Amino acid sequence: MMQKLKNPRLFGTALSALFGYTALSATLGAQEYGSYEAFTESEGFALFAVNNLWILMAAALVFLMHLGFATLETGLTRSKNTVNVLFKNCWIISIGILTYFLWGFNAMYPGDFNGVIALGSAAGSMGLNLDVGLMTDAYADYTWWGDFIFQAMFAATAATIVSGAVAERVKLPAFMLFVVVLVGFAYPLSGSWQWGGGWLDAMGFYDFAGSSIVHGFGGFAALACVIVLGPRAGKYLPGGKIRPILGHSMPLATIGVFLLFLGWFGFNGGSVLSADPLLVSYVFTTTALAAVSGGIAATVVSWGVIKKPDLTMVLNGFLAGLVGITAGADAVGTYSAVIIGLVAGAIVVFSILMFDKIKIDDPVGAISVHGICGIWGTLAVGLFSAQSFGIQLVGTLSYCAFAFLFSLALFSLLKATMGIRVSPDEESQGLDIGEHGQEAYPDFQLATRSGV
Amino acid sequence: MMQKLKNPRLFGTALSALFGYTALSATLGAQEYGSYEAFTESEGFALFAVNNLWILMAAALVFLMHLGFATLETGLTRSKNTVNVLFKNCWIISIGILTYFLWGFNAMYPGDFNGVIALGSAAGSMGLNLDVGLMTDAYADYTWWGDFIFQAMFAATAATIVSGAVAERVKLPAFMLFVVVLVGFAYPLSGSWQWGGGWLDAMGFYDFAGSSIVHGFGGFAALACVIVLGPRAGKYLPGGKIRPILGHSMPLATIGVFLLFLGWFGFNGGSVLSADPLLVSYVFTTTALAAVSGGIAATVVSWGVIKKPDLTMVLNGFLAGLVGITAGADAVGTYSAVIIGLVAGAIVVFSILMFDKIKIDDPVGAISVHGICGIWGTLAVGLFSAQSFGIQLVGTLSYCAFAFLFSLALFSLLKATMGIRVSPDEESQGLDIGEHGQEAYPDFQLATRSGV
Amino acid sequence: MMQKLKNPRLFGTALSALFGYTALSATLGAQEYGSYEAFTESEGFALFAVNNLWILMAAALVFLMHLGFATLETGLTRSKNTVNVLFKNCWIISIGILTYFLWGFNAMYPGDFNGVIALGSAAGSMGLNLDVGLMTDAYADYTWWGDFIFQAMFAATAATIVSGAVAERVKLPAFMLFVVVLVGFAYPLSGSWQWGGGWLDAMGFYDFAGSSIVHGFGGFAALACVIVLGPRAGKYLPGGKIRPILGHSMPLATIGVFLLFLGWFGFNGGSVLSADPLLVSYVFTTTALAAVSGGIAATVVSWGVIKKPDLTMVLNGFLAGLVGITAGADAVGTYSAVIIGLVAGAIVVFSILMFDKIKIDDPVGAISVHGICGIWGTLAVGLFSAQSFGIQLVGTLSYCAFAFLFSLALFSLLKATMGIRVSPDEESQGLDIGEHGQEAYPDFQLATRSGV
Amino acid sequence: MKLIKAIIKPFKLEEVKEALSEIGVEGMTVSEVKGFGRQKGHTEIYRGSEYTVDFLPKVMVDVAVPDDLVGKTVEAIKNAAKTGKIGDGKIFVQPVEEVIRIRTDESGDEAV
Amino acid sequence: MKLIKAIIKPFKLEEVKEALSEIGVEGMTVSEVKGFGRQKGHTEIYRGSEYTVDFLPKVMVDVAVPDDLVGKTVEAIKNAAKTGKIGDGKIFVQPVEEVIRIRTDESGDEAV
Amino acid sequence: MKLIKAIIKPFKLEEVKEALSEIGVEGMTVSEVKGFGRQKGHTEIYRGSEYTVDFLPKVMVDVAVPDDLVGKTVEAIKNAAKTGKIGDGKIFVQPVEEVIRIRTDESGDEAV
Ligand SMILES: Nc1ncnc2c1ncn2[C@@H]1O[C@H](COP(=O)(O)OP(=O)(O)O)[C@@H](O)[C@H]1O
Ligand SMILES: Nc1ncnc2c1ncn2[C@@H]1O[C@H](COP(=O)(O)OP(=O)(O)O)[C@@H](O)[C@H]1O
Ligand SMILES: Nc1ncnc2c1ncn2[C@@H]1O[C@H](COP(=O)(O)OP(=O)(O)O)[C@@H](O)[C@H]1O
Repeated sequence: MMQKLKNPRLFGTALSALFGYTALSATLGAQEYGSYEAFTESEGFALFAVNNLWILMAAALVFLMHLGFATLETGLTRSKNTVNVLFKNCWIISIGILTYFLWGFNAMYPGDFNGVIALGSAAGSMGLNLDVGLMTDAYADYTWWGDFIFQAMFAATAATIVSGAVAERVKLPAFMLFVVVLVGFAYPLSGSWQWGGGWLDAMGFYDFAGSSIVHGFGGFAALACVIVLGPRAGKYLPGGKIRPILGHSMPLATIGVFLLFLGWFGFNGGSVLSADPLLVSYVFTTTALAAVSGGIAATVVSWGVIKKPDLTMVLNGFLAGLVGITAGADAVGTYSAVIIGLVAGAIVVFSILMFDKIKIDDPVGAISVHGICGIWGTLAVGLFSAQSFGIQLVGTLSYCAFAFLFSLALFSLLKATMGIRVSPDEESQGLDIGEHGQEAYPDFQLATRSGV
Repeated sequence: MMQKLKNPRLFGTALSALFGYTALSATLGAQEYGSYEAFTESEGFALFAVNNLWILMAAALVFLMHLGFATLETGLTRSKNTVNVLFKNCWIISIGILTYFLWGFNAMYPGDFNGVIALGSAAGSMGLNLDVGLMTDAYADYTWWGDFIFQAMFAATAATIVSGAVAERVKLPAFMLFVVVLVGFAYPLSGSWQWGGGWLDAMGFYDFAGSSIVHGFGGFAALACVIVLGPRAGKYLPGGKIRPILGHSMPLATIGVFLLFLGWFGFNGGSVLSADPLLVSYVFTTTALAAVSGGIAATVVSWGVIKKPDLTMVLNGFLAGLVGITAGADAVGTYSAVIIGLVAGAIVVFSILMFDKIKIDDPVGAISVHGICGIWGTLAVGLFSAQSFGIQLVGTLSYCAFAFLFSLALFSLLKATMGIRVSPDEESQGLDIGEHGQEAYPDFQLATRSGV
Repeated sequence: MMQKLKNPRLFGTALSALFGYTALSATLGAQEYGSYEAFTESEGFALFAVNNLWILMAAALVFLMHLGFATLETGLTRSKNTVNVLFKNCWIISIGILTYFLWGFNAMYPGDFNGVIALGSAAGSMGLNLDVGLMTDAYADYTWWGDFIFQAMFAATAATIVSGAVAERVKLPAFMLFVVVLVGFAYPLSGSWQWGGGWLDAMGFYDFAGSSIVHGFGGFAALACVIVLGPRAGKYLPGGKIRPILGHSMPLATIGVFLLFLGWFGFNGGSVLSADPLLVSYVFTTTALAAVSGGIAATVVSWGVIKKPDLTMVLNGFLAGLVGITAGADAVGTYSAVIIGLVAGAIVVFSILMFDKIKIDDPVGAISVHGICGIWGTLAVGLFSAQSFGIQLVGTLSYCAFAFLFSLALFSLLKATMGIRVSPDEESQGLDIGEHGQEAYPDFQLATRSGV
Repeated sequence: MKLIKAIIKPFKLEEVKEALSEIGVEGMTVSEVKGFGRQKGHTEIYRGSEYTVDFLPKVMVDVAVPDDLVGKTVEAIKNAAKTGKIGDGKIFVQPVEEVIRIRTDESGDEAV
Repeated sequence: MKLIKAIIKPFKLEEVKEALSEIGVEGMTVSEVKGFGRQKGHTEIYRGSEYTVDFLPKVMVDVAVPDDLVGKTVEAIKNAAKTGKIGDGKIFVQPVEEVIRIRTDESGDEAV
Repeated sequence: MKLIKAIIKPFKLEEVKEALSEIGVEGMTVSEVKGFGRQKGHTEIYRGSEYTVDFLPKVMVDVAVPDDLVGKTVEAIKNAAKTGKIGDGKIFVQPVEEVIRIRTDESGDEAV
């Protein structure tokens, strides 16, 4: 098998020390089966079926996160941009899965490569590579296709994060193109540094389910785009005053966050890459603890600082906790998970306020939630486990810097060529009419919020 | 065991040829256990437990599709008919499950019968039939009850499809009665032709998870009903002009489609009828690829033809891809899945435009999505696998024709007797007030859309 | 192992009599493994992995019920209290999981204790107790952590029920404090009487998944709170007239109920505490049958009594059926499940009307759905299985009385000290502005409903 | 210059707009209002309790016209909005002392 | 004939409607408006930034009455709508030159 | 006392409000309306069929001012609301015979 396991050191941290066992997968190793049928009759088949089933269920849960992102972004933006937000999210999941099929999957998990730039197999590999070994435990604890669909659902996440940050002003075709390149090329490329067994993996970096590889990456891509794009019209008034632009539906935003919370059980739990009872149940526990701790911390901090319990901050707090625990969900203790969540929930409130102060306009708080808390989560593994803090720092900065610079370059290029921002007129009228000629809520009377 | 496996030829197509193995289930065959306890201690029990668990999870996912249908239909109709739409969907799932329990399940999977008309066991069978064999792998890869609940969730789908097409004008009691007969009688009857081992199965027809049996059936039942019922008032103006009637909530419509997409992993994945790692992961892959290809094609085509990227078309495109792949999700290659999805996504846009031109008023596009793409998907199996195109044509036409004629007759009868259409006054005021005396959004001001 | 299995008599009722087998788990018993690794290589590991996976999936489904509760409550209250409703639900799930981690889990499943008052292990146990035995089938059919996360998701449910009943007028800090004590202390305490092997368990009480322990408890806690709190301003007019206060979004309410229905497959199905194919598939079947029967009964009764098919009643009917079947989902026949659901669906309509007549103002019908139908469900086990009716009566009354009296005392204390009700001005302006300084739907024009 | 305020049934707006166009009135301002009058509201039920919806949706059309067009305008609206059933609405004619077009500073009859 | 426009607090509408009924005024047209005046709006916070809601919800009641009823009508509205707190609103009395009931072509005092 | 009704573009409301404050007019009532005029609506597409949105969102500002302030007020609104592009709107000046402040029973110029 050329393909390396995604997280070869998954069992190699705190937990295995505590329980004194080595990886399940390690024992499966290289034996091959003559045919799939032979495999189905082998002793380990039932366990393989469980593991594979869990990967598929996890893929379904991660898929649901895309609905979560879509509704969260919709809820936290204005009604006049709703169709546009939903459309972008439809595009992202579509392109995410398709480009990953055509190129990304093979590029990201390339097995032997120089460790920095993976070019992937020829586009056709997915359709043709029907080697029996890929469907058995000689490959992994799940089939090649189970692997593909789970990873494909992950891939689109990075672009979704950017979507929220650039909402309400980005030109549709430019954004669509950006997504294709980001998800189709930059994400698998940098992902392979760690999950594909590249240079960061070789150095000993640890990022269980992607605090840096997915969230830090997405958050800093978002930051670059927002810098190139500028804030929404009317957000920052002359004289330093900030005029908040209110999200139009708190139920939609809340539905989004609950779905993301749910989906994260698949995101983190599935990253165990087997249904190992101990690990998956442990990861569920740390994930839930960090999420609610994030929510509680954001409640307390926003109440203390802003003087009112701000629902949108609590929602961001949940997500902050989830992003925070993503790097070390299997590697830190349960009390550490609570602390990681609490810190993330506090960080996110201050980060959002800070970005607003420096006029980085991020309607949904994506940069703070995914970027800043992604760094926090990655570093926390260095603080709360045996992992080296220094290596964690190098790893997270590598991802954030790469995403930032890549996006800065690409988005600047798009700005110079096709243009990335809708006209002021269109922005004030709303992108639904401007880009789509559609209304999201034609039956409802909308208030013009210029003071009214 | 009298009961035949649902898809006996499941392993008999492209995949098994590639991997050179025969059906898992085939090897389980006839051995019986003295008691359930004996079975739980048998060697195959863990595998049986996985398989059964997956069928149950798949049933839960298909259940969720009903929420998807409900929100999609709500989003694509006017706010004044919202309560009515939601109420109909509550009714459909209720009646779907109950009639399937009382009669449908036994009628649809009748084992030995004349192959055309299944009358089913006596109503009581479900409650009484507690033969141990039905709970073991002597029956299938899952228990009799697992089988029932999975199939019952499917059953209601056909009626849900009709619901969308007749929305905003159908009289509630007539529709409720129609649903009882369609789901309780016509669907199990025709379903048994194939999945019950009837004449189409004998002929060699292949419809993996129901492009024809469920979707074609529902779509053409919908077409018949719309013909009998007529278009919504004000949709088709004298002089051939079409006045679009706008759906009132794009977020609800989008939530609906994402939930349907998610549920389809259960719809198709569960139709493997076991947790077979290769097949289920493969079906997840083809399902996702076809769905996103449908979305992408609809994006491109609607942008090209209508000149704007129309969100509702993209949403329909996803569903078109999903319906398209349903017949052959386990039997076609991954690139074929992409092509099937692309074609379905293009077809659905043109089909919706075409039906509007011939004044078939279908608020949600159900006829195009389920009916037309159901035919396409069924035929595609003939194009992209070793399956005979001719037999696929016969099969799909049989289902569509039966559903169309049955519904035409039944709905005409209801029209002649109790009446199927609300009064023009009620239609203009909305069915929420007319049929239910309720408002869906009492706090919000609604715009009278007669131009304003 | 100190920890007792949650439902030791799970296999001891109707079903085992029919199938003549004893508990799976019983045979697993006491054997211990030297290390987790040894366990992973043991024969039963694959089955353990399935069972554990199902408990985790069930936990995820029960988590989703919290979104269901949140959207249901949002839909059935006014738009001006939406942020407040959503915020409360975020708090409940957060506190529910955290307090259960710190104290509740160990208090509720205490193993050896005096049977009445469980004080639980020291707060730290969760983080430290990493005994290998707790991760193997020497503990249960799932790991200690799987157990924790599943039970933790349950715990918050009781408070969520109260949330709906006191909505639109309760002071936020008081409610937040109430939740902490109810979920953190009263629920695990009384839960241990049965599920912890306490006095009710010893007496032979049977409550499969918590008709009394969770729903009766929550419903009667809600009743006490509503009595102390009083009705919403303007609900009961002088002269005995009732002025209904309309819920503001029927789609949100419907989404909530469908999600709850879905989640209940985990709530009941997970309470099998293993993936036992027979039991879980059977529980799925009875759960679905009771739910739809409840919906059908509520449709018929509301149409008959109120003269219009009332969507909100149908939604409550589904939930009534679900609460009703919860106590006996594994112990009653399928036809009994239908009858239990039908009766519950009828009861709930009359109960809602009755509570309105005696001026108990419960915006979402929580007292009727969870309290009254919780009692019905518990008693129904005495009617439709071999279980003693008398003991069922004692058990359900114990839970309802305890919850009622505890909440009455606590909420009265809060009333006397910090105050439990917002000012009339705030109530009329809405709690969103009053408690949170936020608007849920700033873009939409809201109708002042004082007649308009 | 007069301001004609017509309160009509919402579904008649399209016809009224066309009737006005035909007589050369090309501008108007419309608002959604609720009317209370001889036409009684309806009684609805929510969770078993009755309530009355007293105020019915109406549309108010404001049209400013030169004095000489008042009769024709009223007539046009009346004919277009009439269904003969209760609740058809009212037309009020009010004096306007000055009219200004903001864009051009024009005033008087040229401004409309 | 006069048109009385009363801008009142929304929750007073019910009482104003009843007060008008009592003096025999049985028709009115109501619209939801936003008012700006001495009564100041409130300051809210969204994600840490403050904003002011300047315009407060009010209801505008338009009632056309014959000249002789004007005094009584104004009095009735005033009494019903008063809370004594800032923001109670205003009543404007405007001339109406003609009133027509669309359904019957009646005009003048009979039309209301 | 006059009632000035200004129909303006919604995003100009803030500026109009400030312009009025500057000349000492501290009260106004605002409603959301739809306007039809020379400024044409836009054509949209839904599922392949075209439709026209004829009525464009406008804001109507009602300000009652003493007679001597009318000129200044009209001027202030006009300047603040002007963009020079079609659809800027109109200002109507109407007579008001009486004004009452509900809270205090004050009437006439003191009431506004
Ligand atoms: N006195 C009035 N002042 C203002 N508006 C009125 C008055 N009377 C009626 N209206 C408006 O006219 C509408 C129709 O009046 P109504 O009495 O119901 O029927 P009709 O116009 O057929 O006499 C009412 O809904 C209300 O909006
Ligand atoms: N000059 C004005 N023209 C039009 N409407 C006004 C004027 N002044 C006040 N209003 C309306 O009356 C309402 C109440 O006025 P306000 O000054 O707040 O309190 P009060 O009526 O107690 O003096 C305002 O919200 C506004 O709708
Ligand atoms: N005759 C009229 N009566 C009432 N309102 C009018 C009239 N003409 C125009 N309006 C209002 O003024 C707005 C602007 O008018 P329009 O003709 O589009 O542009 P402009 O004000 O630049 O001439 C319209 O949208 C409408 O609300």
